[in-house]
This record gives sequence, structure tokens and C-alpha cells, in this order.
Amino acid sequence: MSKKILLISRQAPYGKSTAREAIDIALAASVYDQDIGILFMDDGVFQLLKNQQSNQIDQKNIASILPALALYGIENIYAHQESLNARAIRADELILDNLQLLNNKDVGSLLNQQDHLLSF
Amino acid sequence: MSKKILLISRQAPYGKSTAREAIDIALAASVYDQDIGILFMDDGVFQLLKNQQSNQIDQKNIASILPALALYGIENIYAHQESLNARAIRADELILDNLQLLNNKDVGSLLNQQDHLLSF
Amino acid sequence: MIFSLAVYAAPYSSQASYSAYKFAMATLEQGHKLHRIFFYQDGAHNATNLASPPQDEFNLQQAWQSLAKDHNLDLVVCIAAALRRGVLNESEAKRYNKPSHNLADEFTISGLGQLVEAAVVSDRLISFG
Amino acid sequence: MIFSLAVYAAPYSSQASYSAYKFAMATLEQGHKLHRIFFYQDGAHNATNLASPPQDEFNLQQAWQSLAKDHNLDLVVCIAAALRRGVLNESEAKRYNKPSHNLADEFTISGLGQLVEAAVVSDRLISFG
Amino acid sequence: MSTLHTINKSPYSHNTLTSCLAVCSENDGILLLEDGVFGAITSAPVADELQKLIQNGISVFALISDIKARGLEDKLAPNIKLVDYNIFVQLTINHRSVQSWY
Amino acid sequence: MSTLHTINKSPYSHNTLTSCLAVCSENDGILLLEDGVFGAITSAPVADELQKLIQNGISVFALISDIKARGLEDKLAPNIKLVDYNIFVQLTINHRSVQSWY
Repeated sequence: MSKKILLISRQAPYGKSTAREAIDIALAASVYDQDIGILFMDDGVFQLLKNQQSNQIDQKNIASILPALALYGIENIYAHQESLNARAIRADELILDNLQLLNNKDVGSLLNQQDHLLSF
Repeated sequence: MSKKILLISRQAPYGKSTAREAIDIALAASVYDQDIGILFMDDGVFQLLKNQQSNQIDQKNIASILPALALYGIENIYAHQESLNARAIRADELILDNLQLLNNKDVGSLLNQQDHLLSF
Repeated sequence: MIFSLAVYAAPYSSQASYSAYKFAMATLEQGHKLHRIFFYQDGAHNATNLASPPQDEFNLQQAWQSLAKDHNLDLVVCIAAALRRGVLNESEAKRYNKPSHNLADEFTISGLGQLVEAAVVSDRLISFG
Repeated sequence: MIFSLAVYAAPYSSQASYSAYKFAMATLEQGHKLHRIFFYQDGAHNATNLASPPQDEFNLQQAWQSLAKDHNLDLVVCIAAALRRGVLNESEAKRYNKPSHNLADEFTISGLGQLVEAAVVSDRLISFG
Repeated sequence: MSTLHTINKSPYSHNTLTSCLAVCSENDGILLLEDGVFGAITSAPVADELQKLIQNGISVFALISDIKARGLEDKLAPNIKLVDYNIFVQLTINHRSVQSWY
Repeated sequence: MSTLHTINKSPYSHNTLTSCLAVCSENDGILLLEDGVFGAITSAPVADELQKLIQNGISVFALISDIKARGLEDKLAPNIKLVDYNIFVQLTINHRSVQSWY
């Protein structure tokens, strides 16, 4: 029986390695036959911005890695609407176009449906 | 010519090692013949609370180490009044009785008088 | 119940590894099965055998090792996290031409899949970071 | 001007060490004297010689070593921070009966006084944490 | 099904507790540990909101060893239940999954 | 004499920028770097207060490489000066000492 596992990525890209290492887990998880989702909230939504030029600080580009999530078969990719609003980030600024936007209440319900939460 | 050096300790005790390692620097600095001060502000003022029982979490007691600052000849020990207020910490709850209380403006002036700021 | 833990923070610098250790002890005392403890990100530093804290301080690396020995625990360090942070076993040290290795006994180095597998087989997966 | 830097964060996990490195380069390019770079707290991890990041990632430990060689820099790691975090030179490894040592070339291990001395002789002391 | 949330950062310096409160649901539990226990004192940021959530059925716990270590026993807000590691384990069993906020 | 303040944490998740603004004085400078550059965008918490301080003589800078890395060039608040590491070094010389907030 497959398990519902949600990764919650809440950290900004680059200042810490957390954002990058959360994506690595998502990609690793995709090869197991489980129901994997990933939720970007709080500063984690900054990872979704287009136009990141991380070569400026000698780091790999998070925005370039994110499209791999869908390629690896992770279909449930969520972003927290209130986190986007607080940062004045519009839908057309996002690198992913298959995002499901969730409000506070939706996030609460989503958490309650999971078997495991992996938080970063 | 002696230099004015201020340590600024802003982190809560125990959750991170920062508070402890800042005190170690203050004690090390005291043997040089410089004008050393230490300022507790933000969550750093939680270090000053009496009744810490850090043996509960297998750590050395910050409240027991702090009196060493005066013994090592560090006379300028400051606490940020607004940080104490925000945490509802009263003067009689503090482990040190030789603290100088500074408001926002005083802190700004104090910083501007230093040759070096060591921040933790 | 079957538990697994994920540890993301360095010992000493952060209290989170210590909390994970205390939680692990409590699950075992209650008779639960602890399937795996997975160390990722700065949690990799829990697996060094070179940490030398003062005698009167709690030595978390040693505590993990004793707990693992007593309860036959599976302590796994993520290989990618460990390599980036300089925690190597003998074979990785050879592969990367490094002069020494520092992985503590009782720990093994393996891939991120071990965390996912732990999630699959465990009733509860608790993260400490 | 005479500069010294204090580095309190681990490489890779945090960007702060990288910022310190770029700042150090800029001071040298402008012809200032860099008296010392002092590594404390998790900054001690900058001094391991075992970090093995993927080839296509920036290797900060190596970058520090090259910079130090080129400019004859004084890279000092706090002994108390290093011992607790498992960064040892040969003599400390012997003293603590540890099977190996991992201090990178160009780094020396010394006491906290070296940070205070740096403050005393430098016009500017900049912290990265 | 419900979620247990753990918070290990001070609400005076980090916004994790605020984020948690925004999305936690009825019947969820919140456990404060490490520096997260500073969220259990009467003067804590979002202390009022925390009390409101408690009225609405959310249970709030704090790890007693972390409270004692920091000398906070006399400063606790009402209706926060002090627990040890054994009860922490029990709480993770009573909820379906655990979200760690840090 | 004046102080240069550096901020390397996001003001959305940490309270460091707020703490800095509370105590910084006229003629001080503030440099945003690493995740601190999220404080330079128009929607940032304390963005209004930052603008007020700029009107009152405080200079605010942001490290351009960190701005570009995070894709924030089009979202910057007015009157924030973009600088490189060479100017960062110069700023530390122009001020008497440097307070790093993290």
C-alpha cells in the first residue's frame, strides 16, 4: 500500500542549503512507488521565482532544478497562497506552471491527509 | 592604546551554542588589557534569568557562568531595556545585579563609541 | 509502533540532535521499534568519530553509539550530505583520495533512499532540525 | 587598512563563509592587509580536509587554502570550537587518542585569544555568521 | 485525522510559530520544545492567538525539561500542558503525522 | 562616528532587521546580504520603516550578487543602493565599526 508523503519546503534559496537538500529528497523519493507531494510555503516560495542567477554566488540554480520535480513524476506541487501574497509574488513570476495554490485552510487539510510530513 | 570592544549577545541560551560561545569570548578577551563590554539584547536577555536548571538537558548552566564576567574584570555589562520589556522580565528576575539598562537610543550611541563589535 | 527519526542539525551547535536522542530513548523504553535514524544536512556531523568535547560535557556522538550498540539500531548518514561536510568512511576516503576517514562505528553511509524507505515502512517519522 | 575577519558558520550549509571569502578577496584586491581570519563556532568546519563536494560545486575549503597560499594568510581555528566539532590536527588527535586527524593545510588551531589579538591590532574586524 | 506540530524556535526571533498557527486545524496539537518553549510564556508574541486556539480545541504542550532548563516555570501562560519525552512519544502516536517547524 | 549594520537573514522569517532598525542611528549604514536581501523588496516587512529611515539619513545598501542570485532585481524598493564586494569593503572603512546581525 502506498503512503502519502508531503515535503514542506519553507526556507529561502541560497542563504542556507536547506532548500536545495529538500529538493534532493523529493527527487530521491520519486523512484519509490509512493504518493509524494511538495508544498512551498513561507520563504520557500522564493525558490519559485524566475530569473534566479545563482552563478553570481557560485551555487547551482534552484529555479533550474525545480522543473525536474514534474519530470520525476511528482504531480502534487503546491504553493501557499498567503506566503505568495505576503511577498507580492504574482503567478506570472513563477518558474512552475503546474502549481496548485492553497490557502491556510487548504494547507491544514492537506497536512491532515498525509501519512508522513518531511519538513525543511 | 586600548581599544573599545563590545560583544553583543542576541541569542537565547541552550537551543544553540551561540550564547555559551559568546561568553567564552568575553572571558578570553578579559585577559587582554582592553576596554571590553557585553550587551545582552533580543533573546539574549533570556540568558540572564535566574533559576535556569540546564542539567535537565545535559548542558552547562549559563546563569552560573555569567557572574564570572565581573570576576574577570568586565565591568561594562549592559542589557537592552526594550528586550527585557518585550519578554516581561523584571529586574528582580535577573542573575546579575550590576547590569546597566539601555534603551534603543542608548544602544545606538554605545555601538557608535566602539572600535569593534563582536556579534553573536 | 514502528518509528523512524530524521536528524538535520549538528550536535552541540544545536539542541535538536540531543532532542532526537532523548526521543529515541523514550520510544525504546516504551517498547516501540526504532527502524532507523537517518542523519541528513548538518545532522551528518553526528557521525564523526573525531569530536572531543571536554570531559564534563555531554558527548552526543558517543551517546548515539552506545544506544545503537545496546538496541542494535540502524544509524544511517546520507552520503551526499556526509561527503559535502567531510564525514567519510574508509571506502569513500579512498575514492576521493582523502588522507583519512572519520565515520564513527555504528554509523553507516548510504543514499537518500534510506530515508524514503524508512518513511514507507514506519508508522511514524519524526524530524528534528 | 588592517582587516581581520571572524567566520562563525559552516561552509555549504550556510552562505556566510562564502561571503567572508568574497569579502577577503576584495580587501586583498584593494591592497589592504588581512591580518587574520578566525574561524569559530560552526566556522570550524571550514578547516576540514575531508570535505568532498561534487566536482561541479564550489569547494570553499580548497578556496580558502589557495587564497591563504597566494597571500600568506593566517587562517586560525579556535581550538575549543574545533575539538567539539571534530576538527583535529595531528597533535590534538594524539592527545585525545583519536584514530585520525583532518585539519586542512594552511589552517592552524589556536586559542580564542587569537580573535581578541586580531581585534586589538586590526582597524576593522568583520564578522560573518 | 490530525497533525502534531513541533516548534523549536523562539517566537521572539523567528516566525515559525506564527506560520504554524496560521495553518493548524481543530484537533491538532502543538508541542513547544528547545527554544520553542519561549512561546509558552505569558508575554510571548502571539500569546493571545495561542489562547484563542486553545479555546477552539487545539492542545498546546511544552517539554518540561526545556522549560526548567530556561527557568521559565513561573512565567507560563495558562492551559499549556507540561510533558516529558514519554508523553511526547505518546502524542506522536495519538496524531496521524508530525510537522516539525524550524 | 557611525556604525555599518549587516543583515543576512530574511525579514519574513527572522526579526533581525526589526532589531537593527530599532537601534540604528542617524548616519549609520545598513547592508543587506545573503538572505538579508529579501529585506530590499517593496513588499518586505518593515519596508515602510526602512523608507522612513532612509529619509532620515540612514543609507541602505544591498549586495548585487545576492539580489541577482535570488531574481529580485525587478522587485526592489526605491533608494536602496546596489553594491558589490569592493564597495562593501569601502563601506566598512567609511564607518567606524561593523555590527553583523544574524
